[in-house]
Amino acid sequence: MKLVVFVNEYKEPPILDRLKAEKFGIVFVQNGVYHTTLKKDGNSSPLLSKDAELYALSEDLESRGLSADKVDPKVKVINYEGLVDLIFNDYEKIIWL
Amino acid sequence: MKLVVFVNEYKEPPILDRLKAEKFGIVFVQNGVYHTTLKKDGNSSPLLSKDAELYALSEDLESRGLSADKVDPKVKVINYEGLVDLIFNDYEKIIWL
Amino acid sequence: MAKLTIGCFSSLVGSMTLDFAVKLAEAAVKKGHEVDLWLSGNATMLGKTRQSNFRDYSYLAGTVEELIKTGKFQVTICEACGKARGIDKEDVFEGVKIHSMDWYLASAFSADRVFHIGGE
Amino acid sequence: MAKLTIGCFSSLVGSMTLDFAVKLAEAAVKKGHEVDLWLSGNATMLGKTRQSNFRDYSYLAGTVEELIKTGKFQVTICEACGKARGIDKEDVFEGVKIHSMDWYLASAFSADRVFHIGGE
Amino acid sequence: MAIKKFAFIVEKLPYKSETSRLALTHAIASQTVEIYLEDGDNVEPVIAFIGDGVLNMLKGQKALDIYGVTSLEMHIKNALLLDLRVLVCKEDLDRYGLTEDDIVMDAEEIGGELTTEVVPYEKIHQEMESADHLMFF
Amino acid sequence: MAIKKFAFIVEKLPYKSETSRLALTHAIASQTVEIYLEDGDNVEPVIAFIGDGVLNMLKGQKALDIYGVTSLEMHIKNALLLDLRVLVCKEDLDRYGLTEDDIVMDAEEIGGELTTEVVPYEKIHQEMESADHLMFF
Repeated sequence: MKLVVFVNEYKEPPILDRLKAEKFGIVFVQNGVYHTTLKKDGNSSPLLSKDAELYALSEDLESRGLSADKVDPKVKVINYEGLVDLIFNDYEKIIWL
Repeated sequence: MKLVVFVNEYKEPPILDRLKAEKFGIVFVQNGVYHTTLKKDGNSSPLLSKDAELYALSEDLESRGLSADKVDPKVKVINYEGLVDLIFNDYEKIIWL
Repeated sequence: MAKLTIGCFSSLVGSMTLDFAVKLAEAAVKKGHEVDLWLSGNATMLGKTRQSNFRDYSYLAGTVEELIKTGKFQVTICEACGKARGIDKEDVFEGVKIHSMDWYLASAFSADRVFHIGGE
Repeated sequence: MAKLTIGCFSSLVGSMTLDFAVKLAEAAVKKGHEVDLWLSGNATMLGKTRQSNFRDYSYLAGTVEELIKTGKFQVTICEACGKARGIDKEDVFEGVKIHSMDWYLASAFSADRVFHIGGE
Repeated sequence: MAIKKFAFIVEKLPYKSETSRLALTHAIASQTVEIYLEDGDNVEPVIAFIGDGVLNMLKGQKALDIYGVTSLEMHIKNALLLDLRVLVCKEDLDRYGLTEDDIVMDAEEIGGELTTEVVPYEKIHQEMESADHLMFF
Repeated sequence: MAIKKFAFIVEKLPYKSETSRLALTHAIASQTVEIYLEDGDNVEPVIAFIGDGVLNMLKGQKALDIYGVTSLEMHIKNALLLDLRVLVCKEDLDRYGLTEDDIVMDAEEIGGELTTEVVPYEKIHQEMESADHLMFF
C-alpha cells in the first residue's frame, strides 16, 4: 500500500514504528514541524531517521517562526497546494496520528 | 510551599521532575489513573517512585474498569469528596499538568 | 467554609476535563464551600442553551443549573472566547454570566484555592 | 479531478486542526477537486452562526462560506454531536448541512481519498 | 455494485476525549449507510484496537453510573451485537499483562453472536492493507 | 489593601491549542482587574516560559499572515509593552540551542520599555513559591 502519515505533535507517536507500507511517507504539520528544524540536547529528532519520504508544511513552519532554511535537508518543504497533489498523486491511504 | 499536582494522562509529564515543594502530592485523575494499576512490559509506572504523597480518584478508576484492589499500595484511593478536603486542608497550590 | 475558584479551558463534550471540573464543584458546594467556575476557550460551550441529554455524550447543563440554584455557585463564561464561537447572551441559559477575562483574576484574588485547568 | 472527503473531529477554536482541514479543503477546491467536509465531535461548532472575527482567535466561518459558493464543497455537521452541544438547524449558518453519521461513510464510499482526522 | 471495506483503527485511550467513542458510533453507522448508496453498494466495517487503544476493551467500566455517559464497553458490545468484526492486538494485550478474561469478548447477554478476535498485529496490518479507506482514531 | 501575585507558567507549545495564547491574554487582563476589586487591592502578574513552552518566544512568527490569528510573538510584545514581567528558562533555551537572538527580548518597536528576563529555572521556582496563586498553562 501507499501510506502517508501525518505527524502533528512534537513527540514521537508510539504507533509509528509499527506502520509499514511499500511506499511510506511522513508529513510534519502543526507542532510536528519542530521535528524538522530543532535539535534537543544537540540531537535531531529520531523521526528524521525513519525509512520514509519526509515532508514539512511550509505554512506551519512559518507560523511558528521556523525558517525553511533551517529544515533538515532530508525533509522536503511543501505548501498546502503541494499537499493536495501529494495526497492525490503519490499516496492512497492517509493516517493522522 | 504545599503543592499538589494533577496527572491526567497516561504518560510521563515532562515537567514533573522539576517541580518541588516541602509538601508535595500527586493526584492521578482521568487517564492518569492507569499509572496506578497497570504494568507495561511488567514494569510499574515510574511516577509511582516519585518522592510525593500519591492519590488516585476512585470515580476515574471505576469508569475505566480498573478496580481499586489493583491499585498499587503506595497510592491512596480517594473520591471527589476526599479531593475537596485534600485541596482545602492539605495543600495550598495546585497544578494541572 | 472557604472559596474555590476553578478555571476550565477545555472543551465541553469530548474532553472529560469539564466533567471533572463540574463534579469537583458539586462536591465542594455539598460540603458548604463557595465555588466560582470560570469557563474560557472551548469550555464556554458549557453555557449553551438547548444541550441535549444523550447517553453517548457528556451532559453537564443539568448539574450546572442545580448548582446555580444553591446560591453557592457562580459560572461565568469568557466574553471574547464565547463571541469567537458565536456564543453570546442570546445563547447561554439562565444564570450563566458573561464577563471579560479580568473577572477570573478578580475571582481568584479572593479565593482560598485556585484550581486552574489550563487546557490540552 | 477527484473527490476528497475530510472528516474532522477536533474543536473549532483552540485547536488549529480545523484550520488545517479548512485550508486543505480550500487548496483542493482551487485545484478543481471536489471536497466533502464532515464535522463531528467539537468540530460541529464550525457551523455555528454569528462567530465573531477576532484577531486573537481562529475565524473560519468566512472561508467556509466562500467555499460553499464554489459548488465544489459540501460541509455537514454530525446531528447527534451537534445536538449534544445545543447546536441544531436554528444554530447553523446557510449552506451547512446536518446529517447522521452514516452520511460520512457514504461520502467516503465515493471518495478517491479519505483524510480522517480522528481527534486528540 | 461494490462493497467497500473501511478499517476503523483505535489507538487512543477512552474518556479523555471522545475519539474512541466516535470510532465505535461511526463504525456502527455503517448499518444504515445504504440509504445514501446505490442498490447493491455497501460498506463493510472492521474495528481494530491497537496500542493503548486496547484499554478501551476492559470489562467492568462504570462510566454510565458515574459520569452518565455510555461506557466504551457498552459501545463494543453493541458493535458485536450488530455483527461488526472487532479485533484486538494480542501483542498489546500482552504488554499490559491482559488476557481474554480482562476484556469484552462477546455480547451474549444482549443476544450477540459474534466474538472479539484477539489477533497478532500482523493480522491488523493486513486489514489495513485490504481496506479501501482507513479511519484512524 | 493587598497586592496578590499570580504566576502564569506556560509549558505548552503554541498553536496546537489555545493554551499559551490564553495564558497571555489572561495575564494581560490584570491591567483591568481593579474595577472588580476594592480600593488599593490589585493583582501583580508574572509570566514564565518553561520546557517546550520556551518555543512560544521564537521571533518571526507569521501566524497572522497565514492563519489570520495573532502570533504568540505579538502577544508577548503586548505583555512587555504593558510592563508585565516575562521570564524564560535559560536551561530550556540551552536544550534547544537557542539564544537571546532567537527570541522576543523586547517590544521596543511598539514603545515598550521592559525586556524579557532569561533566568535559571531556580528563579522561576522562586516565583512559583512567592506567588499567591499558580496558573499553569
